[in-house]
Amino acid sequence: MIINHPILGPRDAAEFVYKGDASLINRPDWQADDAAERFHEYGYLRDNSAGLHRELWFHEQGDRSWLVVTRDTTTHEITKVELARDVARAEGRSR
Amino acid sequence: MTGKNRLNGGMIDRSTSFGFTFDGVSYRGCAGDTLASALLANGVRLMGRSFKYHRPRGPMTAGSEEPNAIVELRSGARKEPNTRATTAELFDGLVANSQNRWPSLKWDAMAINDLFSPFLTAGFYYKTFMWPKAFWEKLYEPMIRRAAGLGTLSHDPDPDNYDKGYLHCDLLIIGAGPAGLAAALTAGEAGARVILADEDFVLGGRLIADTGTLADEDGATWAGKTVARLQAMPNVRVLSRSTVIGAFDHGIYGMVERVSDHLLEPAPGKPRQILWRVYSKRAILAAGATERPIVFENNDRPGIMLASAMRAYANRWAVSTGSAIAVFTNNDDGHRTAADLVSKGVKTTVIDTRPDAPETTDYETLSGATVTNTQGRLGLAAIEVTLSSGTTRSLTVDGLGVSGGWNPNVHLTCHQRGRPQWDENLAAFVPGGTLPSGLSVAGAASGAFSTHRALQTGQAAAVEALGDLGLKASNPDLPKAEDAPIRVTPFWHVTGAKRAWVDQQNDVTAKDIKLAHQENFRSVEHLKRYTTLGMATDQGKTSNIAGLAIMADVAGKQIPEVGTTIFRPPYTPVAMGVLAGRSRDKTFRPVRKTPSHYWAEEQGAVFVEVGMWMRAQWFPQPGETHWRQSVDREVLQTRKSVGVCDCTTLGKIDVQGTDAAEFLNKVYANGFAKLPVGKTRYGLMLREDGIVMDDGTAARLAEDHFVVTTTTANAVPVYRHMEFVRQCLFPDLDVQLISTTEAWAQYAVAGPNSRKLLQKIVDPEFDISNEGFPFMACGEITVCGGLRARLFRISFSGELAFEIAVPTRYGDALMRRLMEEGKEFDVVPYGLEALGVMRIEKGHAAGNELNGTTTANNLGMGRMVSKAKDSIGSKLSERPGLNEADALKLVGLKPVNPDDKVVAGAHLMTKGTPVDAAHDQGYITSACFSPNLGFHIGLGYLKSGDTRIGEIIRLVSPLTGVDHEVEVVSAHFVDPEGERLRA
Amino acid sequence: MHDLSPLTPLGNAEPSIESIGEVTLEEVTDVALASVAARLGREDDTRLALATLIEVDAPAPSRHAGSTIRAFWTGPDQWMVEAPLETHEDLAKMLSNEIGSAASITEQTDAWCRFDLVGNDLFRALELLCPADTADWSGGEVQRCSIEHLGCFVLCRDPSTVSILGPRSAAGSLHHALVTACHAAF
Amino acid sequence: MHYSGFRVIKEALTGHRGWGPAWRDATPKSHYDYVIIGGGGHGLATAYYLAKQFQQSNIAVIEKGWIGGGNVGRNTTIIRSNYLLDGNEPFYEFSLQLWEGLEQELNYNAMVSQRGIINLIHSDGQRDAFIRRGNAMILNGADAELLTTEQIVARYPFLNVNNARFPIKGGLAQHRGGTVRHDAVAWGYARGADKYGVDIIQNCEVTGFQIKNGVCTGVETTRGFIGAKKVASCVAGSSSRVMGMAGIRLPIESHVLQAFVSEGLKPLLPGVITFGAGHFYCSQSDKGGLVFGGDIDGYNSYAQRGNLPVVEDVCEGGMAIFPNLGRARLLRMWGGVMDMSMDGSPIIDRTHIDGLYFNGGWCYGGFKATPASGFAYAHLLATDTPHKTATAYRLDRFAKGGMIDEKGVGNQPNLH
Repeated sequence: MIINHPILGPRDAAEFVYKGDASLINRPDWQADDAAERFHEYGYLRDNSAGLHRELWFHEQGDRSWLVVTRDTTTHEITKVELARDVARAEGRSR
Repeated sequence: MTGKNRLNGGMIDRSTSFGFTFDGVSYRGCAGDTLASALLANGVRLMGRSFKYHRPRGPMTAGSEEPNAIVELRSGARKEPNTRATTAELFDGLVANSQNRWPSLKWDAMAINDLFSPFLTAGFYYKTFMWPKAFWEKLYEPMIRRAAGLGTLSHDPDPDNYDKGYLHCDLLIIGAGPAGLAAALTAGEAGARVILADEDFVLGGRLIADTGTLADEDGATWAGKTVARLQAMPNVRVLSRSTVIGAFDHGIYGMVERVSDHLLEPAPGKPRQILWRVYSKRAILAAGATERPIVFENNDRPGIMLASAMRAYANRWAVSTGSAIAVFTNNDDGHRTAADLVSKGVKTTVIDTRPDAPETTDYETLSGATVTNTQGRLGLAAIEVTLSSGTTRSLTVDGLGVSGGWNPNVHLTCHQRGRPQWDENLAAFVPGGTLPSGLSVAGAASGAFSTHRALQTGQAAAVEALGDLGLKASNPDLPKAEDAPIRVTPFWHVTGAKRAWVDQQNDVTAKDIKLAHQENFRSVEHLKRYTTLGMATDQGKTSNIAGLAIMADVAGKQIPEVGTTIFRPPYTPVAMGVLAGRSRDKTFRPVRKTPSHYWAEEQGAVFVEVGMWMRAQWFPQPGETHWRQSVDREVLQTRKSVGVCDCTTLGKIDVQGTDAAEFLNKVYANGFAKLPVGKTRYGLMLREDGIVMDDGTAARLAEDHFVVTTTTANAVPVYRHMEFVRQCLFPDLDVQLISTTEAWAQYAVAGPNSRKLLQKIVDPEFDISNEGFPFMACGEITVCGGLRARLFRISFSGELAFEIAVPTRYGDALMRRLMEEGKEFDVVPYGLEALGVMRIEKGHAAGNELNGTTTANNLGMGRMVSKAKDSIGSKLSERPGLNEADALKLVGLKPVNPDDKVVAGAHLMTKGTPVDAAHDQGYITSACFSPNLGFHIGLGYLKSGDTRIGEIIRLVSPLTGVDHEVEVVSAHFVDPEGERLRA
Repeated sequence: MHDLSPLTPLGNAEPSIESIGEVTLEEVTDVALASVAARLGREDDTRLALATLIEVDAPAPSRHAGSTIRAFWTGPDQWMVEAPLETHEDLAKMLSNEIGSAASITEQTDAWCRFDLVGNDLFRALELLCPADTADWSGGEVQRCSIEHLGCFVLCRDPSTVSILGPRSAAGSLHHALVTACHAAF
Repeated sequence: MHYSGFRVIKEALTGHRGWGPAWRDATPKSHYDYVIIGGGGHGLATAYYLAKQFQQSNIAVIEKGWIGGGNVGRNTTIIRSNYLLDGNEPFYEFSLQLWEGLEQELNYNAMVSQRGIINLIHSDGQRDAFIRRGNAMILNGADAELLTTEQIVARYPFLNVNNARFPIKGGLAQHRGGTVRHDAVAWGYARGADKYGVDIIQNCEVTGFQIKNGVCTGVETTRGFIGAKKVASCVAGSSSRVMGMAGIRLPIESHVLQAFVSEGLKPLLPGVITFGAGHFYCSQSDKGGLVFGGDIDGYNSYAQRGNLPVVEDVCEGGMAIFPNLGRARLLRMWGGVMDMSMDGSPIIDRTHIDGLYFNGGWCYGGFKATPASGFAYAHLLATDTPHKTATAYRLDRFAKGGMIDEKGVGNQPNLH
């Protein structure tokens, strides 16, 4: 596969290390009343969609950026690639 | 000179004659021959035996779709079983042998199977060989295995090298026939970066196998000139002997270039083959088409082959495939073969299934006729023809060409699970469904069969691709070529035929397919799996469609309703060596050497692989005959005086930034915010699921600067994890990370005299006394008169100890200096084993304890997991299952009888209980002989271990025959109070 | 001055150099390295400071630039700085003084081994080593990629000079890979 | 129809006209007691044991395509019970025992071949771990033997012991492990279930569940609604898709695992061998092909196909231990979709919806589990209590912290 790195352009997916669903960015609040339940869902339950899937890849053999890749799990077609750090900020993980 | 069946003309180089042997008999052939063409030229047509019935077989094709003529090429360590004689390029000294026969190809005892064929029908083995039960493994299966298989693989290592490489292009063109050449010409002249690849060693596809002209020259000449033109273009890379084996995601194609297979052996330093990973923006499949046979009684005898193959042997290789030949066809193309053969002076008769077959005076044509049987034991001698009138007539022929029409080579279009579509007009499957992104199809592969249409569609595909690439096409003029219409009347099999071969290599007959249908194996996938149709080394290139046709027939369906099995990579079988490339033997993975490696080699150290690293395991001294002697000495001497160990392999990560401390608070379960500058602290790192990920130390060199250490094995995953936390979870912490593992040579200097030794090399202005540099202190210093260094007062051994780090290039010199200066203390270097012994004596957890399922609680470090802050893993570590009352706890164990061993991997049992899983109490993680205590000791996890100190329990290892009593003790065997550390 | 003598990554006193066909393969040990990573919110300051040091703009992604002191891009707001070892043995400290608190500086000199390939059509060896598309590299390009399972930087100095930086501890394996690729290609 | 030596000879001599269909193609009835979703090995085995062992009737197996078309039709055919953890070992040992009697049980030759499996050891730490595992196997009633390198070389003379990057320091063997003709397992169970009246319905895809106030009463399919007292999902690879229709999120990701077969060769490998320092395992089929595989591709996928990097990685592993494989040719590669669970272990459990049951999360270990999975699932369906060997395979184990993590890599499916 080819991942079109937002900074570096097309790179062989073999340079990357896969982690999983991009929802792993949304780590729950440790002080929430239902923190235990939310951490269980965060850590263990997945949509595992057959179709568009937002997922985390680490450019280990490249610039060490974590990326959020939007990929169709039935065709492997990649429609969007973002820097995970930007996504994390956009999703309100800034302090 | 090179065989009795040689004709005039052809594309062989008669001036270069090659000697070769087949089954020990010597023959001669020409440069440009394949093994098959050379053997046919020499009158040899029996080249193999079939898989199941061991029927005599000769070549059926002239290409990579060959099911029958497969041989063991070369000999010794270079032997290549199952090699297609039809594609094996002839070279001087070639050695080939037939396979899957005994004692000889002509007299094959296993041919007895043919007589028992009524018993050996499709799936027969599922119904029998069950009685008595024990006989399967003992008798039946070994028998079957010996009979099965094809060629024999050598036991010797493959002596050749293989390379891998990466190619980039705008346009990859697969196949260099008329369509591929037209496409390459168009794209090349437009300035696109083009790769043109063809599996053959001569480019041109059917142009070099057929007669017929382009403009005013014959096809082969035009092909040759065009290839030369392309080779002259700097932006075009022409690769012959290069098979595109697979279409993978996003325009990546796998391609195998056979660099040296046409040589006796590869030139020095050169690979046998190269696996190219081709990155293409666009690709054109111009792989042509494969002629298909017609299924009739005894259609598998040597001498019966595809009509187009006969044509190729005659035109390209100047080989006559018989003295009297018949052509059995259902379409006009069969007549081209007849015409070519007749023009070469071969007596030819055409049997055309069509009542309205074209008539000519050049040869006799039997219209509306079919071949209903054949004779000849080791080769075709005669055929039986049923005429339109219904009467039968016998023809004495030694060659029979069969033409059932053509199948486009759609294989690569299916590699991403796209399914081809049925084309009524061609009576064939053409590319359809969703093609691999960026791939288009041209020429015969797309169903454009005439040379004219091949050229046109090739150019059109190139123009379209150039458009996508934003390049302007120049549309070079293409020569005028034949544009014969497709005239084919589907005719798949002669009805009533029983022992009529569909898949010739796997011996699947028409009867087998009917039986599969009868037993409800009707889905095309069931048919394939039950009969093994299309599962042979040719992947059914010549058999799948006929199989579908017969299934459709018995099911009363149309072929498309029955469906099609999709083709999978590779297009043709690929040597496993080339898929591994250089990654084999000692170079399977890189070797990482520590800074003291060369010095340790001089000391005669014994090394051990730890991940990629080579680490000194122990340093044998003269007179030491057993490794234990060396290890015991190293341990005792270190604890008595001082020892030095290279611990460079531990991961080191530089953590800087104004939020560095807060960041470490997140990734470590214990707190780091309040760690003073100049101090080091042990850190316990959890995965988010609450299980221990790694442990190490973090040294605070400045307010905004830490150096973190990881275990050797986890250096990479921990760094990756930290980047995840930094970029994805806390994107606005001001913290920067970089690995410095390789930058510093780091040595542990341990033992009561370690300070004295270091004081001799640390520059005087630095006070490393106990007061000036207490336990867990760290700092940047200089050594040996001004070399920058880092000093940490940490201890894995439990002794007064330091770790000192200098720039890696000075590591070797520093080790030599430490040994020199340490002489007065009888300093010893110690290796991984002694390190292990000392950490077990001290009760420090390591890899064996941190096995990915242990919690802080198991380690007795539950209290370290701070509840006062948010850190990775703290929440999920609170789950009840990880905090049960009888949870495993790390304890020490020592044998009740001092002579007994403690065995890592042994399980622990309460005394008096049965020895079974239900009563399992835990297991030993690490064990060693403690030279200080004089007996074996171990660390292990024991249920409620912390409350069972002093209990005598059973240590059992049925696997290694151990069962004796051990006492549960504190894991800290040596200096439990830790006084030595602080001395 | 201290009295310890260094070893090259390949374990010798002097860097190795050899000719394979038309190309030479040279172990380079006279360059100091330090990484510069901008602190959060100090990216521009870091770029400016870097620019003054290398006397041109801080290199963009996949590029390297400079004169006596050079820099190449390694990641977002992150660079590796190269300088002559003889004059910049303590490059990291010097950079800290120059750039101050705007960036995190880490010594990297001995983290890497470096081999320079010199000759024509170097892409023919490189295409057997890494996925970087080097055929039309003209100078100034840099790409981090994997060579025989090792994370390396490939820098094009000029059309006939390419530097390959790899993990120092695996210098032997990297060297072996480069030599075999050159033999296969040339 | 019963298969016997006599029958085989009779049919051979009479043109095989007497062989009937191995199983009936049934058309769906409006209601069943049990509807099993998924005509793979596990689903068919479940139906078989439900009917035979637990004397249930009115059972249907519905399959969206053709039976045996999932992972039972695309795996590397290995059976073994060399597990470490108590949650797993008794179950897989039970499965191995069922394999041992399968042909006689089914009167169908699935070619269960116990020619042994060896896991190579390359380091001292690995040996310690394998000794612990071997002991766990024995304590659970399975067989295990620690082999020396010499003993392994005696069986595999071409093993790379002299020139290896990672030296071979022995191996852990399970002699009762081996291989099975994978397709035949599906066909054998189908034929067996059919004999007990189970309806096997091909080309029937589930499009939804009928769930009324917390109770599942049937499934919507491409062939109409089918009512059922109990609906049992058994569709590993597609578990999330199917259970998603019931609004259930699972601790599962779908990943692609590639498998490979070489051209046919005369006997080379006597048993199954697994490389411990890379990703490669291999055996040789009765037909002569080397059947091998390695790691999953590592990214979520439903595409049933993989990519080159893993192909190369697997072949590197093969060449590392068997340098003579260089000139053997890879014939075919394919991909299967795995239910990769969060701890690498399966799930056989009820769901919070009454009448809806779940079997999945088999990762790449589903084939060897086929008989026990079917048996245990049938037990659960018939008695509403877990089979004694499957008590740990519960859905709530992740919330409770009862993970069964053989590899010790935690909640990241692609690492298992």
